[in-house]
Amino acid sequence: MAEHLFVISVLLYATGALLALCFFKWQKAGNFISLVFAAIASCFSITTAVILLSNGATVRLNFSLYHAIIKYNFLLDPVSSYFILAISSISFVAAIYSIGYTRLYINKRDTRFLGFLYNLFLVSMLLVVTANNALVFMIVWELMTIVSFFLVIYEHENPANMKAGFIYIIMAHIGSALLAVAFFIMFAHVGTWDFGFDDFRKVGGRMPEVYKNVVFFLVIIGFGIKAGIFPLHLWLPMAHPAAPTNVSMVMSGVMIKTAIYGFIRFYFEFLSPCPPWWGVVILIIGATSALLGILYALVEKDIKTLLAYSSIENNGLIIICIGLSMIFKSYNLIALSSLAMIAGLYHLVNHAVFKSLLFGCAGNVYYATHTKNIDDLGGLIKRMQITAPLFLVGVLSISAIPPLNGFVSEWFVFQSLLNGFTMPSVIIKIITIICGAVVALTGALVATCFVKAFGISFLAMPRTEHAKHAKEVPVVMYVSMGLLAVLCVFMGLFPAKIMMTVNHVNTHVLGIDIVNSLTSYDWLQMKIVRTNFTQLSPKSAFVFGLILLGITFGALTLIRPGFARKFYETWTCGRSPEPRLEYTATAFTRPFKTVFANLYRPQREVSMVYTVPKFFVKSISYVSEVSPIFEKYFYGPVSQFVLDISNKVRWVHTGSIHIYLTYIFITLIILIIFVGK
Amino acid sequence: MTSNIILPILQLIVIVGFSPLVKGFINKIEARLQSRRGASIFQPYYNLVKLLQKDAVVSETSSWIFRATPYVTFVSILIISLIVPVLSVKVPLNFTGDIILIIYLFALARFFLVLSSLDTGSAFGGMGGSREMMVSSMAEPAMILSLFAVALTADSTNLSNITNTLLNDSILLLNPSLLLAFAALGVVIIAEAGRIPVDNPYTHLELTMIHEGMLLEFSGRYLALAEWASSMKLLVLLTILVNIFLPWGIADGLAFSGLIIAFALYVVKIGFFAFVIVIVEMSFAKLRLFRIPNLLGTAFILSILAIISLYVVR
Amino acid sequence: MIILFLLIIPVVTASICVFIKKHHVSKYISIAGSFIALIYNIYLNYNIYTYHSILGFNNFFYVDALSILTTQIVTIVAFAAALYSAGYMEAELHDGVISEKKLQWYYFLFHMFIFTMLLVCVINNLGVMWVAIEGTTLATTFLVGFYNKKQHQEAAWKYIILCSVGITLALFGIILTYHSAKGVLEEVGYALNWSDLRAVADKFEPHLMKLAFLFVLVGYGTKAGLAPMHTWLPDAHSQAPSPISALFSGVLINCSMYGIIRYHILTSKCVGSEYSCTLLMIFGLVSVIVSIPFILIQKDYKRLLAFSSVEHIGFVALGIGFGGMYSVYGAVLHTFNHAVAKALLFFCAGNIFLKYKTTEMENVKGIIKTLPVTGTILAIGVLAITGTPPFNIFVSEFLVLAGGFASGNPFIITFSSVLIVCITLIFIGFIYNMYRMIFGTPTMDIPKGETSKFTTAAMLFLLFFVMIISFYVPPLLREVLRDIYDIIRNVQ
Amino acid sequence: MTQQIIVNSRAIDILAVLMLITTIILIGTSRLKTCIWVYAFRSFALTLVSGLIASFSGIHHIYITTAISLALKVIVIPGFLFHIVRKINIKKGQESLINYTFSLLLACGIILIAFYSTQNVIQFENTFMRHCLPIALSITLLGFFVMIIRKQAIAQILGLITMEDGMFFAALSTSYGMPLIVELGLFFDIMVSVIIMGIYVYRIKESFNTLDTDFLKELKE
Repeated sequence: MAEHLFVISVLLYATGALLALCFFKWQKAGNFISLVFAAIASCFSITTAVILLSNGATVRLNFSLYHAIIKYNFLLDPVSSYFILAISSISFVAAIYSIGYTRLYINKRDTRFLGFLYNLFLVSMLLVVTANNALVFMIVWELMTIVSFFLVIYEHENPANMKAGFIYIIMAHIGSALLAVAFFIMFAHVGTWDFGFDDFRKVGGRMPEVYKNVVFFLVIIGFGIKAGIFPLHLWLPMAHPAAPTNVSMVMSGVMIKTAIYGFIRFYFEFLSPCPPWWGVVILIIGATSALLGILYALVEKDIKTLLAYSSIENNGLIIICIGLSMIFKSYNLIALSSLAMIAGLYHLVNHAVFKSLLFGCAGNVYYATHTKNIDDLGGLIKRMQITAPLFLVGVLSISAIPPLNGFVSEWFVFQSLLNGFTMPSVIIKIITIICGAVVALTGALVATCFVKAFGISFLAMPRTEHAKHAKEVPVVMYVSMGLLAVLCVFMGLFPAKIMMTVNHVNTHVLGIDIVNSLTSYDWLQMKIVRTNFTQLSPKSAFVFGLILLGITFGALTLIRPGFARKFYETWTCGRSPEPRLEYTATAFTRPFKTVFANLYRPQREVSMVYTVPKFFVKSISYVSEVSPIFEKYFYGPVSQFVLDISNKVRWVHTGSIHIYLTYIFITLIILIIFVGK
Repeated sequence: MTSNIILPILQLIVIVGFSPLVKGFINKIEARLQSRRGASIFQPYYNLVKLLQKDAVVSETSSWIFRATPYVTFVSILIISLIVPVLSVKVPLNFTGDIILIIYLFALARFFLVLSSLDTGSAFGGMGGSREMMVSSMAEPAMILSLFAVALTADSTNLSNITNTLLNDSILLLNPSLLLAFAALGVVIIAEAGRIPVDNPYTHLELTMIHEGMLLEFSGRYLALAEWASSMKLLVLLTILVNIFLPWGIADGLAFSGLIIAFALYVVKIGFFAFVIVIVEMSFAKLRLFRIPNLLGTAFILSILAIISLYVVR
Repeated sequence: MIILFLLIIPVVTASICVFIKKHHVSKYISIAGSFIALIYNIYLNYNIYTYHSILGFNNFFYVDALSILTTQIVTIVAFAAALYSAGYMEAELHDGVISEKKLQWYYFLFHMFIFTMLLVCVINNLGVMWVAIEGTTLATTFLVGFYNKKQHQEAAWKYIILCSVGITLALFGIILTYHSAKGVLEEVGYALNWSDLRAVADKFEPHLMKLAFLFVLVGYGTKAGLAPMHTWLPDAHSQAPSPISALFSGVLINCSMYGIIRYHILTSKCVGSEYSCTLLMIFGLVSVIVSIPFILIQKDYKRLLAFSSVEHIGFVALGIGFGGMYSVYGAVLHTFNHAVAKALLFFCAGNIFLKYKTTEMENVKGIIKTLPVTGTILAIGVLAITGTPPFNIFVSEFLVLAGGFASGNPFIITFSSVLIVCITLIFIGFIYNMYRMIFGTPTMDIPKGETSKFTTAAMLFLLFFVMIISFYVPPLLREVLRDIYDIIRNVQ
Repeated sequence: MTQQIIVNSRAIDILAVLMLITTIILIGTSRLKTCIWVYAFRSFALTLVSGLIASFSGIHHIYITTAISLALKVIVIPGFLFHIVRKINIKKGQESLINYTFSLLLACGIILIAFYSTQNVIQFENTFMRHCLPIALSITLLGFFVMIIRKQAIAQILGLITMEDGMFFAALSTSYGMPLIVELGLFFDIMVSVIIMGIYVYRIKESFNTLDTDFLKELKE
């Protein structure tokens, strides 16, 4: 049943892709049809995932079709199904959203390829999380990369986009090369010749320690590049903004999560049991990415880049949870390991939802104003009256404000970090607690970052003409985003429902079912996990909040029945308010630039032009740049080095036939002297 | 059954009712120590009553966010006040959440305040907002860590359990980690409540103000709610401090006598801490804005030490 | 006899073409001829599929899986090239770059070239194989210098000198083999027949065979473009007309590689596979490494493609050298994949050249706008040639490397690791150089539109093979590959 | 019988040394025409060798090859080269990349290498191949060497055919020549390649108006 649905959905994606190509003349129609196909297909895959997760079943798809030496085979176990669920729900929304968003391109650019690649992109992600064979995995993994690369450079006239695309595909390719090596090493210990994951599951754990460690690091880098961990994040904040928004929505929302999938597969299935220090490494990497990611997001003015950096941060959080889970597992504290895993997976799906929501709304803003610079916006809440609240929901939930979904996963993260002190080693205890501090700081910075993002771009007065003439976007665009907003609220209020699904994954990966001990009704109780007892019921908190609001409001109206508001302009020390007086994004985060000056290395120059005699300032120009330390101190030198070397080598081809003959001659002589004997 | 009715009301009365009084008390003492007569201790109440009876003037650039903010702030503090144990270890909304929820409810209030400050489009508001965010984001790790130190000691992140545990074997209170946590939390509370040396609640000078800058555009009912919320915040924070670190005398049931004693002791403790705050405000000048991180950093270090020492002691 | 027919087809085509003046006639004839050859070769392929090896014409011809694969490659690429040259030369004629008189010779040499290559593969006598390989050089010299400008003459001169020298060296190896075979075989006339040599190779004088293999490796290696004997290759490839460059990269170097493999088999049977495998690996790795800097920093896109050929032939040598089952399987599959993909790329390059009239990369921008089809195919082809999944070359490279890692021999594992680094660097160079040409906005205003339907057809024809092998290796090919593995392992 | 073999082998040895010397002269001389003469002479020596071998080995097809090589190597090719030289009247002597003494030293080194590398191949041999194989190899390598050091296009052709002479000699001395079909193929190839090269010499002359192949440096990185 499920497998048929899955195959059907894959086929539907494929047909959608092809149909997109078929329509030469009527771009609009072709675009529409392909996207509708994508939506239907994702409905099918959603059903697949739901069916499989409802009973935690595992389905194998073995095609008798030969690829060079091996057969195509796929595996739909709870882990895959969970990721399928996340991916295809986002795909569904994104497909609908694109119907509106792609109107930006219709009859301006070739939307046939957009539709084609888009479908391909969505299906490739599905295949990545289901492939059960190293060769097939490599193929679909790279397919995903390439298709997304083409989507990134969709607007290839802009050199910046091309640069982003290059950096993206080059880094991604290096990553997959490392993954290939990892597969080869494991494969060398397997012996059989179908590069099946099942063999890796059997053999991986029993590999010699050295090889295990090598594979461990290869996998960190290989998937880490995709996950955008620091300092391998370079491509992410370039590529995500470069892509069309409906694409970057999916990239940020789910594509980078496939790396997490890879981590789970490798560290919990292939290579387990792992030594504790692996988990610690992962934990530290996650913490670093989380903190640095949000710090860079904080000072960003381009809204899409900001969101991209915040994706790095959220991935960091998820990776923290994975690392914790690994540590717990290696100390055989399975229940806690499962708790951390729940935190990670929960945050994964949360981030998928609200990040897509945010990107979508950013897309709406771009659609309406054709600018992505926050400092050019402002006052949109009056002009885009539906997009604004949706964006607000996204912002609230990404800053983990109760009662929205971000808070629940944040709560889980804290709880699992707090349980770190059950671990034997003191060092690891302290590391976990410091990670807790990092997460706390991150949370606060996220709030700041998104207060800025929402406040500056949506509130107060429009700063430019773009913003002034903004109109609300087509219906599909905010309806689809509305779905996501509803999801945010739902997943915030009824966490237990999500827990049930996550639980299947846990029971599959870790072989323990802790959900009943975690939750009764939808109060999450953590009594049994440890003596550490606490409860959380966002729903009831919300309900009481409403009640109290009602009481307050009632009391106030009792006190003054005829309450009225007078509207008057803002007091700005006597002069009439102008947009120029408003606080800008730059100004808003100025204190942080000073506090974290060591990281940002801000380069500021203020130049004033005076009137003569120089009593009055005629004009002030103020430039403030954050210097990208990773490009400056790591990537730049490396690439330069390689280029220098190759430049030095190129003199070999002097063009003189005598030299060429000499090469052959010397080769021959050397051979017959040293080898021929 | 009755408990479910009585206790919430009781707590609301205490927090909502007495928070202006605390503010008035602090002002009064401060005036006395500055050898002024100072306003009456009930002055805050008069202000609130007056403001509540007025209409409001709203900036025309602002949006519904601006108008929603006071309610959101007020209500979120109200919820918190129902989650923290005040007079009894039994807490009405115990099942809804724990310290993490509390921290993030504070975040909710702050979030909307800052949004509203940006909403008016005046530079003052933005300035206040950005500074507020900076201070809070510095304060939050320290706060969470110090609370975690407590939570780890009491094996729970749930305030009523924490209080309960610490009440039953007070020997736990005598370990160094709790003292460190206490110190850290004290600093954090001063920062969160916007008192000197972090913020100056008395002025509207753009150089010094943080919290007041955000309230600048509020008027009438909105201003009343905002002010009230801030004073409630102070009281709630003090209550948390009190009931964690000096839980003695807090009623462990709903027995009337117990509650009376608990209330008496509660007043004494709060009064004491209010006095401490006054002393601090008297003896320090307001810090420069970019010195504040150092102060909070110290608090952060203290809280880390608290947890590490916890491990060492165990 | 059936083999002889395969050889007759191109000869006949050539001799018809040389007499026909009108291009719009001769092009169809050459297409038809190469098409018949292709079909006929498939038929032969089925025979091999059943009989595994065919001896013919009192042991003058010998065809087994190895040779049939190579001929298959030759005929496929030759057909595509014939199609392509129809369109390409049409355009050149139209631009007045060349005269119809020259075209007669073009088609004559074109088919003679194909004939010599087929001869190389089907011949049994190693000496005559040598003659045939030298013949390919002679047949193509004029094609390299076809446009007869300065740089073309220079390329042609370098080509003929370097290749003849190399080939002559190879002859020495053959003489030594003959000498040692004469001692073993009683029937002297057959003493260079592969079919007989293979049986008795283990009785040869090992020192002699070692020396012989060295000379053959250097000699045929020159023709195959193994570094450091590869120096003629970028010049010739970049100066020859694109269809010819396609044939060079696609099949000519494969034919020389074929010769090397034959000797590899003999030698490894005589002195053990260690010796020749090591040499092949070293030369292969050197070729791959040498090609990197020229691919990273390159001004001329045809030279870029040429250097990538050096890399790939090196890769094949490495695969053969690794020697494990899947390495060899992958390496031989790689010859096929590389042939079709590289020919495809050279066709794209030809279209670009016709459109932009330059081979400087700086002046070429926005191909996707001016040549939509070529641009798209080029984008795919670049990914394919760099061994990016899911395309065909990835499959073979994956197999070769997997074999290398699985071999357990630390030496080979080191080689494979280095190889992966090289491949990644080459990918970077390719993507960077090529995609700047494909995308972006054209610098000068160039009319939009493809060259001609012939060229497009040719490219699609090859693209078809690229895509097929990417996802599915047909059983016929798979069986052939297994046979080849057995041959190389000396399983009788 | 053995007597005759010894005589033959002596004769062949002498011819071999003669050929080697001519090759060294080829390196030593600067005048092109002399070089061609030298080449013709060596080819003649080679023809003698094959004739001798044909006579005492009694393999008939060697006679054919002898005849062909006489015609081709001694008459046709030198004639053709002279023709070219006359056509594009080259007066001045060709200069080489390195001076003569040094190149002669190198030549000696190369000969040493040839002997050194073949010694353990020929140690089991008892025929006259013992002496001839190294000489053949050194002739080949010297021809190669000529191609490297001479800038003159025609000189490079000479070097190439010198290498081929070496090959023929090797074939003859080791194993009484290759099978006929191969030999024919070889001759065909040599002829065609020399012709083609000749044509290109013309073309290069007229477009570069020099034969100095060192000027062919358009194509480089």
